[in-house]
Amino acid sequence: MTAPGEPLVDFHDLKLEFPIYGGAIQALNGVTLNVGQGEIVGVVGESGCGKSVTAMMALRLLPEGGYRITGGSARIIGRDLQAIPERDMTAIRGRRIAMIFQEPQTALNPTKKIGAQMIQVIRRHQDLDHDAARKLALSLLSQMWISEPEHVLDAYPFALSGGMRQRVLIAMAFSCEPSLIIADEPTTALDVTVQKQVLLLLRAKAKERGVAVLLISHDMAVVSQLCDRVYVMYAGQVIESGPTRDVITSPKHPYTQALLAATPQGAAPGATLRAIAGSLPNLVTPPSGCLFRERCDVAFAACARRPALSAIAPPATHLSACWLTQQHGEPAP
Amino acid sequence: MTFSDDPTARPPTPDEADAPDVALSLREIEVCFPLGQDWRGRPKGYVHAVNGVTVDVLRGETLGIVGESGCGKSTLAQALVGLVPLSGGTLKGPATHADARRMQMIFQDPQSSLDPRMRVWRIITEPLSAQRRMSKDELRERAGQLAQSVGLRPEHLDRFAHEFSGGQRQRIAIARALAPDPEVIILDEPTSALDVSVQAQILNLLLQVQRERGLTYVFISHDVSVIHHVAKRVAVMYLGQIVELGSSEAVLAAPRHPYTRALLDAVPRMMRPLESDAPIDASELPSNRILPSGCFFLGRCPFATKGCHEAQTLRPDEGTGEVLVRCHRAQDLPPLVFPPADLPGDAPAHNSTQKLAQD
Amino acid sequence: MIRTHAPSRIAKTLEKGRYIAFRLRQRPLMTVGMAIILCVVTAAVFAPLIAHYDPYAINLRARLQPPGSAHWFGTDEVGRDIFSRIVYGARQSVSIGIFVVLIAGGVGSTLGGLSAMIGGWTDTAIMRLMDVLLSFPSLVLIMALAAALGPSLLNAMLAIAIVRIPFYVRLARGQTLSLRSMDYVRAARTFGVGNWRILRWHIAPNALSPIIVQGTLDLGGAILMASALSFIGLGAQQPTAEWGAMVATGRNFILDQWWYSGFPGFAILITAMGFNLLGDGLRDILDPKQKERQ
Amino acid sequence: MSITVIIRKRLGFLVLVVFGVSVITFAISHMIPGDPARLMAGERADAATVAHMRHQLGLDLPLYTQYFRYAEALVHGDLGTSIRTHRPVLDDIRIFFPATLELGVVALLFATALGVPLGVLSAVHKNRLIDHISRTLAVTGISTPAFWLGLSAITLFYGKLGWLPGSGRIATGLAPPEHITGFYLIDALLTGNGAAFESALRHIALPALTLGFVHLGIVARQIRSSMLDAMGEDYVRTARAGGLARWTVILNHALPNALIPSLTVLGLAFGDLLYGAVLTETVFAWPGMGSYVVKSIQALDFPAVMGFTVVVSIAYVLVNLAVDLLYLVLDPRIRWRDAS
Amino acid sequence: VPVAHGASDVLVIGKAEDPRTLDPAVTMANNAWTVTYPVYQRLVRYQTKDGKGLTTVEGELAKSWTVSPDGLVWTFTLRGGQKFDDGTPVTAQAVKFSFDRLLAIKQGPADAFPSLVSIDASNDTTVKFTLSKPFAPFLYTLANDGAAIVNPKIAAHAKNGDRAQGWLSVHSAGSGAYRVASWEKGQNIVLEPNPYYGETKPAFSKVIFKMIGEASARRLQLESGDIDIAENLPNDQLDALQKTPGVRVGEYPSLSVTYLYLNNKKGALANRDVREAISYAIDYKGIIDGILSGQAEQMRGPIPDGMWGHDKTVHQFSHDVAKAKALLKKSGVSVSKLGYLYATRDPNWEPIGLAVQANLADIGIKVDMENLAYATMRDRLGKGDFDIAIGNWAPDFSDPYMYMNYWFDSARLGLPGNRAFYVNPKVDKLIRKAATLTKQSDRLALYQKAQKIVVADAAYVYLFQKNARVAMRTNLKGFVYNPMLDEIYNIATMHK
Ligand SMILES: Nc1ncnc2c1ncn2[C@@H]1O[C@H](COP(=O)(O)OP(=O)(O)OP(=O)(O)O)[C@@H](O)[C@H]1O
Ligand SMILES: Nc1ncnc2c1ncn2[C@@H]1O[C@H](COP(=O)(O)OP(=O)(O)OP(=O)(O)O)[C@@H](O)[C@H]1O
Ligand SMILES: [Mg+2]
Ligand SMILES: [Mg+2]
Ligand code: NI
Repeated sequence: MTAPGEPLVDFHDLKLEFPIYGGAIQALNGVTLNVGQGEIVGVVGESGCGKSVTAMMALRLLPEGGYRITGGSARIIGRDLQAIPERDMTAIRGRRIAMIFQEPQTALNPTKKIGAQMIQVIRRHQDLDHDAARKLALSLLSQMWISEPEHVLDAYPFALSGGMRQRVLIAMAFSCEPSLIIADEPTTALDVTVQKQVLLLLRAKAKERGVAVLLISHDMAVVSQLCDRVYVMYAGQVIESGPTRDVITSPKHPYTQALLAATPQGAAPGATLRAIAGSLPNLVTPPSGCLFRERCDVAFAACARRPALSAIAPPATHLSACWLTQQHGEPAP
Repeated sequence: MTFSDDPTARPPTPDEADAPDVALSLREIEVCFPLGQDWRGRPKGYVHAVNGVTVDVLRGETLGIVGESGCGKSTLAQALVGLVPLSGGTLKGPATHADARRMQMIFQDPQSSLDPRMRVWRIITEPLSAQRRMSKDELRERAGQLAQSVGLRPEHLDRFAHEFSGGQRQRIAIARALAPDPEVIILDEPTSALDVSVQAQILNLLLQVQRERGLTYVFISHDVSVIHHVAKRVAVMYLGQIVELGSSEAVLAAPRHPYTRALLDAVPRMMRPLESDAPIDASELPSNRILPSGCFFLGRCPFATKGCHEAQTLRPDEGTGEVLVRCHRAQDLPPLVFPPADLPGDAPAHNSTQKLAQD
Repeated sequence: MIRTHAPSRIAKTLEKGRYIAFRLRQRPLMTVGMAIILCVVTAAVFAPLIAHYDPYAINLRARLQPPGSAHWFGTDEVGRDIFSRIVYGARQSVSIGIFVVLIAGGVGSTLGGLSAMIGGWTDTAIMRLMDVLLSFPSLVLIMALAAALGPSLLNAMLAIAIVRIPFYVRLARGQTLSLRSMDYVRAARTFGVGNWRILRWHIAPNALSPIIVQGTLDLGGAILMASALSFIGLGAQQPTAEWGAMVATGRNFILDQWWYSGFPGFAILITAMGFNLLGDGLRDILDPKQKERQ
Repeated sequence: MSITVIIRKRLGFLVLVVFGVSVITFAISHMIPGDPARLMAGERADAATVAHMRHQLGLDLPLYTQYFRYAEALVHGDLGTSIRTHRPVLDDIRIFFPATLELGVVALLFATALGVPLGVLSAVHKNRLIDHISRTLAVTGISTPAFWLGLSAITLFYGKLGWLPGSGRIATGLAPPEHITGFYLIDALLTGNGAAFESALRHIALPALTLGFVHLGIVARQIRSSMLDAMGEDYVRTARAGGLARWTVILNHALPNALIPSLTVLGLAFGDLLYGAVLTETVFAWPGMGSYVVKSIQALDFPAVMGFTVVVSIAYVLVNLAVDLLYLVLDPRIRWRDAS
Repeated sequence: VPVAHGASDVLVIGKAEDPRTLDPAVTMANNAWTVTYPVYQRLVRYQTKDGKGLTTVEGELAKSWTVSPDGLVWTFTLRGGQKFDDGTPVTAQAVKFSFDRLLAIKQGPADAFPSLVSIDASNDTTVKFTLSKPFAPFLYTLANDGAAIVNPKIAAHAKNGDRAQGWLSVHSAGSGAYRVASWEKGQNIVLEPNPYYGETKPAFSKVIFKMIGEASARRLQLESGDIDIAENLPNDQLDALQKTPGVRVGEYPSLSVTYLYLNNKKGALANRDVREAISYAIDYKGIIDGILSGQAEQMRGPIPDGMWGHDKTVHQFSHDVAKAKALLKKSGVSVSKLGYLYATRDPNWEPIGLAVQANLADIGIKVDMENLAYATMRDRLGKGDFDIAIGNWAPDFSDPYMYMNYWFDSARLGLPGNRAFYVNPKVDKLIRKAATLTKQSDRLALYQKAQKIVVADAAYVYLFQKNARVAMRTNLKGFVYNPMLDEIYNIATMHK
């Protein structure tokens, strides 16, 4: 059991790569991230910056043998992630930490009824007979504001709309009363109207049951609306983190700033947007030093070394990985 | 510019396409797809994707189209360029005649819209070589010019599409669309597949070439802020119909149609806490197999009353008259106003960094 | 971001070679397959240099010799050297395979592509015809055709090719249909590119790889089928050195002269395996679903 | 509702196939050199006898009339009289078809029982040693000339080792079980004839293994590739994230979905089995349709060959119907699509 | 437990394939005769003396017979006491019924009775045959399988006027020692004793013909004792079997010959010199030693050794390449390519073809081998659409007529017998005359004269008459080989 106050997920400067021909995709280049009990924490970043890898790593769902951890540490519910035997891991998945995926179209087995899939997961972790599990599934569905839960239980996934499926997945995630739910872009595939419903639902349930949520999104606005704290990732590194309001209203890392400035939201119609030049670095040969250096318009000599994520100013809630925000323009010890 | 190269075409009547500033005139456009086949080869039913769209696209403007997934935006776009046949209505205007150069399209997915086995210069000049014979040198030269105008370098011309990032690929697609010197470009979610940082580059580029060439855009997106940024006028679509049409300032700041209101209300806004006061409504876009008889939005509308069982027409909003709304109660609804922007347009200045960078 | 300074051509070629070597090391089975095919093709091309006996010279005094230093694989019932016949037989097998695949693949893919592009009644008619062909017992069709046209290797090959056509028609049609809805094909349509040109420029090159995979796999299948035909006497005729025919005559000697049918049978097995392994490997590499993520 | 739709569709297809197949066979039969009348009348018969015979067989009529006569008889379930055996073709087929079907079913059972686990293992251990071994086995199966394998198997298991009988369906002198289904194994079980069952099982072993070995490869290869696809699907990840054990996920989630695309291949493979039986049966003296049709073709026995092709293509269509119905069971998406 | 294995009252014979039909009025195949011959009786049968089968005949159903001086009327008196397998006695009416049926069906077996016009049964034991013109071998033809006497009751099984052909094709209705008990198609035919058989009760309570397609499998089963006799084994297998304990390979000079048809009416082969050149080019000894393990004898003229009419003085071709070349040159015809037509029905045909190919290559003639299904091959033979083809010939009755009149009569061009399409009016006259005379010495003279002419014309290439080789278990006793009865076993008098 997790000691009170101990983070459910605690990654420190985690580095991870996928070996490929002639090298490795350095997917994570220093992820420092933690989620405390009952918190709603967001991770934002552009496509390919390692958000899903981080999420998958938290449940160790990455292809076995297909990746290497090259640095840092990773703990979940107080245990060293790498040391947990696979048996225990399956007991943790779904029970202690549950996950919701991006594509509700494909995240459910198309040839099994919703009920069967839910019941299977429920009975995996709870000592319930089939009927009791079904009852639980029913009540979970009705808590998801689904008006005909019986009907949904007996339906196949393809017979439901995307929003409905995502609600089923959320119900499944809540089914075993986990301490943490990792939601990897749960609404990206949905329309804004449906997205709003799903997000509201997720938040309401989480608050109601004191479940922590790690919400992954590429949409700054979504994260800003929902999360207490936020992590901004770039090229596999957490480059800024802090309370949402601080990060959004006074971003410190040049990347976060540029990202916020690049959104048309808030820009004058028709005006030239402040685009970030270039594109994401190739993760097989990431730039040495600061990962954002090549695209940064304020890069300078010190950027040839990679800055660590460190506090900008006390009380050390707002952190950034940029030499400019660090006290002396020198790498921290 | 003349409107009709086609001698058999009926001379345009003044009230329709003849107005000199109209690039495209859509009248009651309908598109249905046959669904399945019974044993005699007759369709079992129809998907009513577009159900009577009437709008004029003015020369040089950007008409934005928003709406939720499946409401028929892409189908409309494809109908405009002739990729799917119209089941009803007429499409007129200088850009609609046999000469395919007049209207070009840019697709959402820059990956699949470029042939993976063609070199970039071939891709860019494909519309030209399809029109008439041109020597390889001529084509390459044209490709070079076009590439430059979208920010590609000459050495890129001999590569294949998969060697580029998403943003670069979209640049190639834009260059290709520009090749035949079109008047109108239909953009079907051109930046949806791109990251925010790259989206900005592409939006800038699109606006820049529009200015340079006086292009007319029909810009489809589900992202209200993108539409707000690029389009002067916006059409909101629902179930294959336009439910609200007007200047984007007016429509996006103070939506009148209940659907537009719901849509805009749901758009995530920076640092605006998610409101959960409105009752959670689980309904989604109704099936377009069998169209509802009255107002299409009836089933989901929180303001529905008796009159809503009748089919609605697109009528000028009584207040200002410049916005068209497909709702007879538009005036009766409580006002809903969104501030133009939630955050200052520019990110906070980063003065200290500027200084340091110059060291 | 793409690299701005292209590496020199030599370096590029070297890099490519190293990459291919890497991929092959990752797929040992495919490498084995390629090695086998290389051997078979070499045998076929340089048969006169490899075989030290005339494969057709009969020597009734040296009948049914067991494998030994004079005759590596022994001799057959009229004293011909089996090793030489197997080496020459590679010519038959390889050319049968290539012929069948070229004919079936060429005709089938063209038909399938056209069928999908034209659509409507033509499409229905072609596909129904193919359905009928598919449900036709293939071996009977082959045997009947061979009987009708007279037994000969050419007729057997033609018959096999005809039987294989529906597979390519289906494959090419499916490919065309899916490519036809790709955005780049739709884009081409908006430029006013016609059906033919779309077929030639966009669809043919992109549909090629699955067809090539199918073709490679079929090479093995065609060799097997042709040998089966020869086995029942409808394929290659004496004295042609053809593996299936050798197994067929060798079957009467299998109890005492195992080498007679043993070696040609093994040759068929190995060759078919070579093409199958290569085809499997190619499919893995070209299958977009199984492509490694970059 | 949707079952009837599928059945109606397949039956319509059946009519088309039987028509097409009979036309093609008819055409080919008449292209083949060789005079059935002469064959029927005997080698040394004089011209008048042959002419008489030709008239009797209706061979002097125009081709299309001949076809119509054939088709008319076909509709009434009459496949004509065999030139070779002088018996109604249908009677011959009734004797030989169950033997082939029995061989095919046993071979397919063997191929599936071994091929599916092999394919699954292969996919689960992709690019590991197990994968290489099972793929080699699969490719060997696909690449082995069945006739050669059969010959070698007889030589080894019957000739050298004496473990299994080398030919026939049942021991000489042992009366076959009473004809109920025509499947010796089933009939022996139904009549409680233990000796016949054992003998029939021993006799079917070698040919079925030979025939099955080839298809084992096809099955394993197909299962491997669809398993790989299925295991990459999101729902597998969902199941794992739900805490299900690895093999539960593989067998309970991935495999059923992987079986769906494999079904078509299995259906085709079964069709192939029926034709592939031709070679195996020849080698093993298995008294089935395969040896029957080979002999019929060699004897230019057109009615028999036509009867065979028509019956086998009907069987093919029926197998496909079965596959369609199985799809219906396995893949709810189809049920749903048809229902709405 | 399988019954057959080693049981002393069961005989198992391994055959290559099912007979097509068991109707004696239809079948012409030795493969079927194996079954039908012991099942039926005939008026006369071949004699056996000192355990050796002779080509002369003795009465079987007939006690005695007379022939009218003009040779046109044959009168037989039946022995009586013989019964069909349902107990019906064999009467003169049954004989008449059988022959009427045979003539009406008019298939292969009827060919042996070209001039038979009527059969009369004046009483139960007397039957009279009337011929339209004298036919010397008539008596011998009555020992043929086709002359079997069938039970008239089968008429009840007739369907659509087929004279019970359908029924009889899978059943038997004879008065022989055995009757057909069952036939599992493609598997086996089981014979059981005829309970009403009029002579010594046979030793086997069951005779099983087992169909084993693969020669090697047949041999294996013989070796293991699963079967007692294995038919149709290739020479090399028989050589190997000779060394197998428990198996005996009997070798008997037979009247079955293998020869090449040279198409006398086509192309270069129409030239006598070319045909002669070819006859000289063939390496007879090489073929016999190399392909037949020496188990054959080169032919000398068309009539084989062992058949009366064989002429020790007629010219025998030898392997003489020089002479062949000279003849070819003399002919003035240029022959570049000839086809060799064969089927896989006889495993020797292919290696012989290869030898012929090699031999003719020596004199500059290229030979293309064409392997056809036997039925197709016969069709081509019938149409004369070939250059060289190979064939085996075995006599249906023991008379030189079987060779001379079939092979050379221009009225039998093609399949009926003259497969070389040889036309020579002089020969026609000689052999037709010989067929009608009743005195053997007169006939001999005519046949010898004709033989000289046809050998000089090199109409065929006379390869060899081969030994019949029968492989059986050593514990099987009492087998008598008769050169007239190839593939037919005296199962009624054998025992273990
Ligand atoms: N199994 C894997 N093998 C190899 N590379 C991988 C694997 N999974 C992820 N990657 C790589 O790791 C990087 C990070 O991927 P990730 O999926 O975490 O991005 P993301 O931030 O979730 O992006 P998106 O917003 O597109 O979901 C990418 O470059 C990706 O190609
Ligand atoms: N070729 C087609 N055949 C049948 N139905 C189609 C076809 N194309 C589109 N549709 C249907 O038409 C409707 C409108 O589709 P369309 O792609 O135009 O929507 P959209 O507004 O572009 O949605 P999105 O935002 O998801 O791109 C949908 O219900 C879709 O299923
Ligand atoms: Mg992701
Ligand atoms: Mg769309
Ligand atoms: Ni920096």
